[in-house]
Amino acid sequence: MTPEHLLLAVVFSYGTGALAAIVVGGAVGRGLVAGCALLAALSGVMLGVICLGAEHAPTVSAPFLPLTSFSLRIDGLSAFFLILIGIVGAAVSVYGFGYSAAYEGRYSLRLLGAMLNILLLSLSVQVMADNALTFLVAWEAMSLSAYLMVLTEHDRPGTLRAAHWYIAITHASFAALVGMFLLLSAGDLTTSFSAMRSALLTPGVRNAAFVLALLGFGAKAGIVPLHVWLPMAHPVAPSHVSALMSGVVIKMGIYGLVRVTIDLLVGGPSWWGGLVLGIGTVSALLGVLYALMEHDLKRLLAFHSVENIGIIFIGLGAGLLFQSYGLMTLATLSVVGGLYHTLNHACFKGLLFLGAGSVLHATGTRNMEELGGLVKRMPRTAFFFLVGACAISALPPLNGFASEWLVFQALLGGSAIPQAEVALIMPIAVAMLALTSGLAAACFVKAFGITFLAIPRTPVAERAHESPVSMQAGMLTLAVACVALGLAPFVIVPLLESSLAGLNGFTATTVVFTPALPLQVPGTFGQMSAPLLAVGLAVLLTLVPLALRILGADQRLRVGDTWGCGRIGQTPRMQYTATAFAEPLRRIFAELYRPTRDLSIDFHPASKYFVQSIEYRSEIHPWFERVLYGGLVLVIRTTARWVRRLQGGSLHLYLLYMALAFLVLLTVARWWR
Amino acid sequence: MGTFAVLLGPPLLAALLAGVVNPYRRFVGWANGLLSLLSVAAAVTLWRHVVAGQVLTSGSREFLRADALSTLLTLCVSVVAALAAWLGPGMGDDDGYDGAQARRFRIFGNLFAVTMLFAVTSNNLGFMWIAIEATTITSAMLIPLHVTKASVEASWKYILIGSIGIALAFGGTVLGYFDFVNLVGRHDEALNWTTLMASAPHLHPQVIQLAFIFILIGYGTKAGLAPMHTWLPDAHSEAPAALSAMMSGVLLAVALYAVIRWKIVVDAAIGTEFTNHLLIGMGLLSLIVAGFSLVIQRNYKRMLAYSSVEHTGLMCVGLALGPLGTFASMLHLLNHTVAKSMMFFLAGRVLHRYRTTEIAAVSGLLATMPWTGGLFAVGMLAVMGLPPFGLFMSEFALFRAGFVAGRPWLMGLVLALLTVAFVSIIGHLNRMLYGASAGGVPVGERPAWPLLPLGVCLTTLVVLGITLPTPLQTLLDRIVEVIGQ
Amino acid sequence: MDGMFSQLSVLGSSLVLIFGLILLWRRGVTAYIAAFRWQSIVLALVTAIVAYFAADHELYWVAGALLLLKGVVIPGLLKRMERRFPAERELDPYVNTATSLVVAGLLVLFGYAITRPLVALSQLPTRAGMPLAMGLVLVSLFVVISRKKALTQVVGFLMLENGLALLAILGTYGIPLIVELGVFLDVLMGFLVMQIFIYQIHETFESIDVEQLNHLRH
Amino acid sequence: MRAYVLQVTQATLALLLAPGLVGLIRWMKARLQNRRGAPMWQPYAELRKLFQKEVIVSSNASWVFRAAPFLVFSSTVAVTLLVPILAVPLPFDRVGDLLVVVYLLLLGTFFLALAGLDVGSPFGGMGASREMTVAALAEPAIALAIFALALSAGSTNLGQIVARTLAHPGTALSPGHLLAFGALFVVTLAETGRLPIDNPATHLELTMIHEAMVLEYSGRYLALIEWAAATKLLIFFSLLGNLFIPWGVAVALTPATVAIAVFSLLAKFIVLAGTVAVLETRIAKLRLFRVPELLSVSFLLGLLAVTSSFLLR
Repeated sequence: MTPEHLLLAVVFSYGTGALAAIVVGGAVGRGLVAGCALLAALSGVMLGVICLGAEHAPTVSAPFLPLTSFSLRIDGLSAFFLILIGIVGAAVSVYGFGYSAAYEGRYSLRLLGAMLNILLLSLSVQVMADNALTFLVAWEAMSLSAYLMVLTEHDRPGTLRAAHWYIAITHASFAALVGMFLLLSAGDLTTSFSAMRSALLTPGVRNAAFVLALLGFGAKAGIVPLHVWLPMAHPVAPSHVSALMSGVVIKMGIYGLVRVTIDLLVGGPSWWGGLVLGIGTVSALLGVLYALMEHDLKRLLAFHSVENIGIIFIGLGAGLLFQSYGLMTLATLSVVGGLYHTLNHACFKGLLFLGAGSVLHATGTRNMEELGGLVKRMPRTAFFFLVGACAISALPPLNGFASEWLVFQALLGGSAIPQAEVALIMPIAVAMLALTSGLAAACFVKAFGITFLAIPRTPVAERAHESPVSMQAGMLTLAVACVALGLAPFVIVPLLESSLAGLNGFTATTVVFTPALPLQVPGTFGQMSAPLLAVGLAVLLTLVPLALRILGADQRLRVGDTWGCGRIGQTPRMQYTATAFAEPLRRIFAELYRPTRDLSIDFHPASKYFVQSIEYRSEIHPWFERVLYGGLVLVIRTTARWVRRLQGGSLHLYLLYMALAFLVLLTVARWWR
Repeated sequence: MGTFAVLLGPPLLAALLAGVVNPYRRFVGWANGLLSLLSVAAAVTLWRHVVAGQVLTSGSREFLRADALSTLLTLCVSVVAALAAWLGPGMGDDDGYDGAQARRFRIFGNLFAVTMLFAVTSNNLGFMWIAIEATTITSAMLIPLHVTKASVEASWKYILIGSIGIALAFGGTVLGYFDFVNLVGRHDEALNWTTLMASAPHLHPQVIQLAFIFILIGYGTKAGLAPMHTWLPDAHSEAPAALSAMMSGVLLAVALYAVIRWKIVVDAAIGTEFTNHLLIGMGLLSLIVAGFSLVIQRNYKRMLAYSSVEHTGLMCVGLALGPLGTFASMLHLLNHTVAKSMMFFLAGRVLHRYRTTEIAAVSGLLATMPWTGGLFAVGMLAVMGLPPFGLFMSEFALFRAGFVAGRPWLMGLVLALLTVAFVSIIGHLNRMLYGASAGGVPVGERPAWPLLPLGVCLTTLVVLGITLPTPLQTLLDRIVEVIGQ
Repeated sequence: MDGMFSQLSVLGSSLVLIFGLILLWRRGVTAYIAAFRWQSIVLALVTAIVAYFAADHELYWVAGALLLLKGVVIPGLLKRMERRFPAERELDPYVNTATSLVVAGLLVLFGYAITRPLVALSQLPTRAGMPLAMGLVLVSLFVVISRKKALTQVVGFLMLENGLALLAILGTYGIPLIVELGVFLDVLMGFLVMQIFIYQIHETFESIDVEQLNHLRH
Repeated sequence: MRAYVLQVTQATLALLLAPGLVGLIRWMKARLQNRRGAPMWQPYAELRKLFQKEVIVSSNASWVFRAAPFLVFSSTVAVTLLVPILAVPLPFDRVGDLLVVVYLLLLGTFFLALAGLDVGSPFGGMGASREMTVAALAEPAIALAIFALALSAGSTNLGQIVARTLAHPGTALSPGHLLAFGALFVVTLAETGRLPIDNPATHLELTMIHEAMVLEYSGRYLALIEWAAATKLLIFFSLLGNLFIPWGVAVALTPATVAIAVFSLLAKFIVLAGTVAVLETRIAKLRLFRVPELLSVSFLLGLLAVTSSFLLR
């Protein structure tokens, strides 16, 4: 199966999937959509695996696009992202089959199915693009198909507004990318990437291109100042779409940044790495802090995407910083750490969104305050969600820990940077990263605990039922992926490493792999063996209950009532709620959140001392959202209101404009030379 | 000579037929439709000739001449005229116009088409002026097809601003002729474009600059360049859909054609720097005014009108970016004509069903009219310049030309303005497409057959977005030669 | 010989300009129509003079057409319209008379400055009149902007046409005949359309005051 | 082969000593407060009693509640296999470094908090929320302490850190090490729920954090959790002792050096237990919202440790 055949298989099956969605309706249509997407995703993974190690990168070109031509090239980096798209794509398409059944009568399933296939196709084409026009066309097709899918549930409040913010910021980033690519192609009409690599650009142009790339790709990835659309768009989209968007679509920002900064611009001055590292740290911290305050399950997960993108940016930023100082081993380590976390985040975030989707599917609500006790009613979904929660909180045997460990080692390597004041960023980044992972663990205890454990808080949660088999299959694939990625870093890291080998400046054999299981990072710092850790924990987990049984510990177990200080009944209202759980942190970080509090008490008419009802409302609006975006919208609207007055309705005014323009231009022409 | 007759004849015939058949009957409409196809065929033969390298002229004194630039415009005009003939009033039974109105549309609509065709094929700049003045008159007659306060107001503003603009353009033609007379002396073919070009390098710089200002303000008014664009939103929101399609799609292009004809002469005389600065200034002003007028917009027909002002401004900026820029802006002209005329016809159908041009009042368009709504949404995405469609390709070519011509900051500003326009339009579009469908609005696509030609328009846009057919490529290269002279 | 010819042409064009300025000074529409009529007659006279001195027979036809079209037909139609809407006086234009005269003066000066290269370049004896023609163009543009009544605006537009025709005759002894005829046809058609619209405005708005035409906004 | 045997003995020794250490601290506090106090081996008796008792599980609880004690206990035992309590070049040293240790402990806390929430009582929720807040805020301080140690030792591997400090005794007294010791000491108090942050001896819902989570446990589950908490305390004491004052840790695996290692370990434990006992009798519990200030002090100590080790490098 040569790469070309596989590529054709990918494009062909996504295409048939999209067509089938439009032509065939109902369950068969959904089946075809899911089947074709699954087939294409798997062949995408195979294509990626084949091309990951290949010496020469296979190229395909077709005279489609008018100006430059449509050319693809699958080098190591593209292959890695193809695998990422394939894994999450497969899981999402299988999950989608069951999940979209609920949309049968209400929304257009044909559009949803077609757009799912087109999104996956444009993602695959995007990572293989070899010239600017193909990249931009795939980029916009991706944004559009995702936008249309976000709009599926258009009659719900807030969907239109969220979709509008999404397409607005995505298009602004698209404009930045057009500018950047044209700056990079510097006069070469084919705008091909190979020409960009060899183009000699002045430092000024390179810096401008970098800033535009950061803005464009950062907006897509969802780094802090530009992340506003992410917590709005992902919750309103159908869950399997938000899983795909959070897992894969925002990773295109990462792919783009790596492709431009490391491949096309071949590294740059150290402030590039510093800026990316700084943005990563801020995004990670703010992402998790705002996630803690959420009690809408999918908004919480969306904010966590911002956090994890921050961690990936920390890895990339450290890589760029090391590259600018010529410490190639550390640079490779940190970029590999970043990419490894990209793959891990795609898996566990996808899993969590699918889990949230089945909760939404079963109960119809995303609000954690109305859920609870689902672990007994949806045992398998609960287990998968728990696996995802442990992975995202970077608990040892799973994949979150492996990549976060790598990023930590990269940052700890920072001491090798000659300039002391630059090296000082590293410990601060380490501290912020540690705080973020701590808060993430707290947030997911809240998310899993309040949603799944204890007593159901509403009748809706009471009547919850396990999700259909196809949805569980989707979640199972991603859970297995998380565990596998967690156990086998010593396999994944060299593969990642060879995918970077193609990019100049990154040597191939920096991370040595001894046949023994541990992941060694020679010459720098750490050594860790995930498989041995997992085996150790498993052995202990079996040994301890066995020992208790052998040593004659009492095995009797009786079910009784929870201790309620002597009260008889145990009502759901006595449980902790999500807001209560996050109250200590809200108070500690009050200056950041600036929670608005309003209390309205209406007293009993008889006397001031008796109260009929008290209503307490406290909201948290991210202040920079109000300042940054509120300001921007205000500026545009005031200019628009000012420009509108030009068309005031009076004919004389219109003629005056014409006459003034005429006189002005006459004077210009008369005294021009 | 034959092709010109086949080009200009059919619309004249159709107008005559409509004039003769007093109580309007539907066969006039069908005849008009068939005749318009004839002129499209003539335009295509012209295209074939130009691709083969011949420049067709008619008559001894080269009265009519069709070089590459004119052929592109004839193509656009004839196609849009054919669309207007098939989709205009007087074809279906209840398209909201009675017999008299349909007859009036058939007469003046065809006259409008003839004058535009004559304007783009006439070699004599004087006749070109006369033809463009005639377009103003014929189209002004059609704006108040439904006599309401708003349409009367729109037509008065249109005729007054248009006539004053055209008078100034006549001033420019006179000054150009004056410059030529002082150089060579008076003779009848003086105003022919070819003769003017022959002696262009020796023209007096000061006078030709003054003449170009008159031309730019004059024909700029007809092209809807800011600050003379004020008639455009009013005219489009009141005119019948077919007329708005012809005006927004092609009339702006014809006026731009006139400006280009004189730009070539002026460039031959004093170099491109003077005209480029002017065009970039006007283009940028149009982009700014149109971009920000779209932000708070409550009427979807005015939204389309402002989008036309924006795209014309973009074409002007493109013209000033060297040969690559000219190539991009001519491709953009073709794409914009197809896209904008399609959009106005769709807007006409929406207006006919919802009875209002208020964006807020039109909701649930996808629910009530799925096919029209779908076409409207996809067409709007095309007009905003999104990839799979031709407009994105021409805009990308334009930006590429801008960066090659060494004007990155200008391109950055243009990109930002286009993004502002995109964001506002997609907001308005969403409000129309989604949401609960307005009460009392009948669901379904009653006259479904008009959707077929509009579907064809959309497919051409997609084809232009995917590949650039070689005959079109050679046509555009020939135009770049003509303009780059 | 040339001396007499250029003096006559300059006298004629200054007369044409003066008739234009009357629009700014008087208030009644009847005065405007009379001014336009006499301006067209003088313009036809100047054309005849140029035809006589430049011995160009075609120009006689042009002078005749000018006299017939702009001297008789259009003023007649204007008179008929004016009788239909008697109450329409230019009561308070946007710019009162004093300032509009000052502005007109400035515009004529600006016209002079603009046409200096033209006069320098041209060898024809009639070149001295061109700045006056340009002045008339700018003044009539100002009239159209500052007057409120639709009828006055039409007269202002017609004066603009006169100014340009004068410019053509003085600068190039008239543009080629065919084109000249086309221009006359267009001016006539343009005027007829405006006339139809003015009747329509009167029907729908009960007055031809353009100021109330401001419903279409933004 | 002898190394593996030593590794296992080290783990069993840690498990056996842990309850005694807690008993020692309680006994010392009692003596300081002029009370006779329970004897040092009292915790052993409690554990034996609990293992004989019947387990009562709340009706609301799910399998998470039942699995949590085993997860907490096995993660803590796994950590004892990684930490250099007696000797340094141990085979399992390559399996995990200081980061793995920290995150394994976080795994234990994570599941304990979940178990607290699972029963659906307000105490469990309150305990879980406060425990996770304190754990989250302690993370940066631990990270900086690790960074400071790693800087001077060139690696986060525990064995290498101890070996390097043994090889260069001067670094043990460097300001980096001292400040890191201070930071890690405060973190120990926070992580093991000692007085200024959490009061181990009370069941008053206002002051208990760790106890609130385990309120619902009984029988052998409670025994496992108590034992794990005691082992966690021992782990932190051995980290404090061996990483910063490594003298006495056996480098060559001979019976003599191992004996010396055991005695030095006991001596360090007694000293540390004494300081903790004195500390707990002197100061009162901090209000929950004053705890972040204490943890930011330790964060500051860590940061100063890092900067000083940077400048002196």
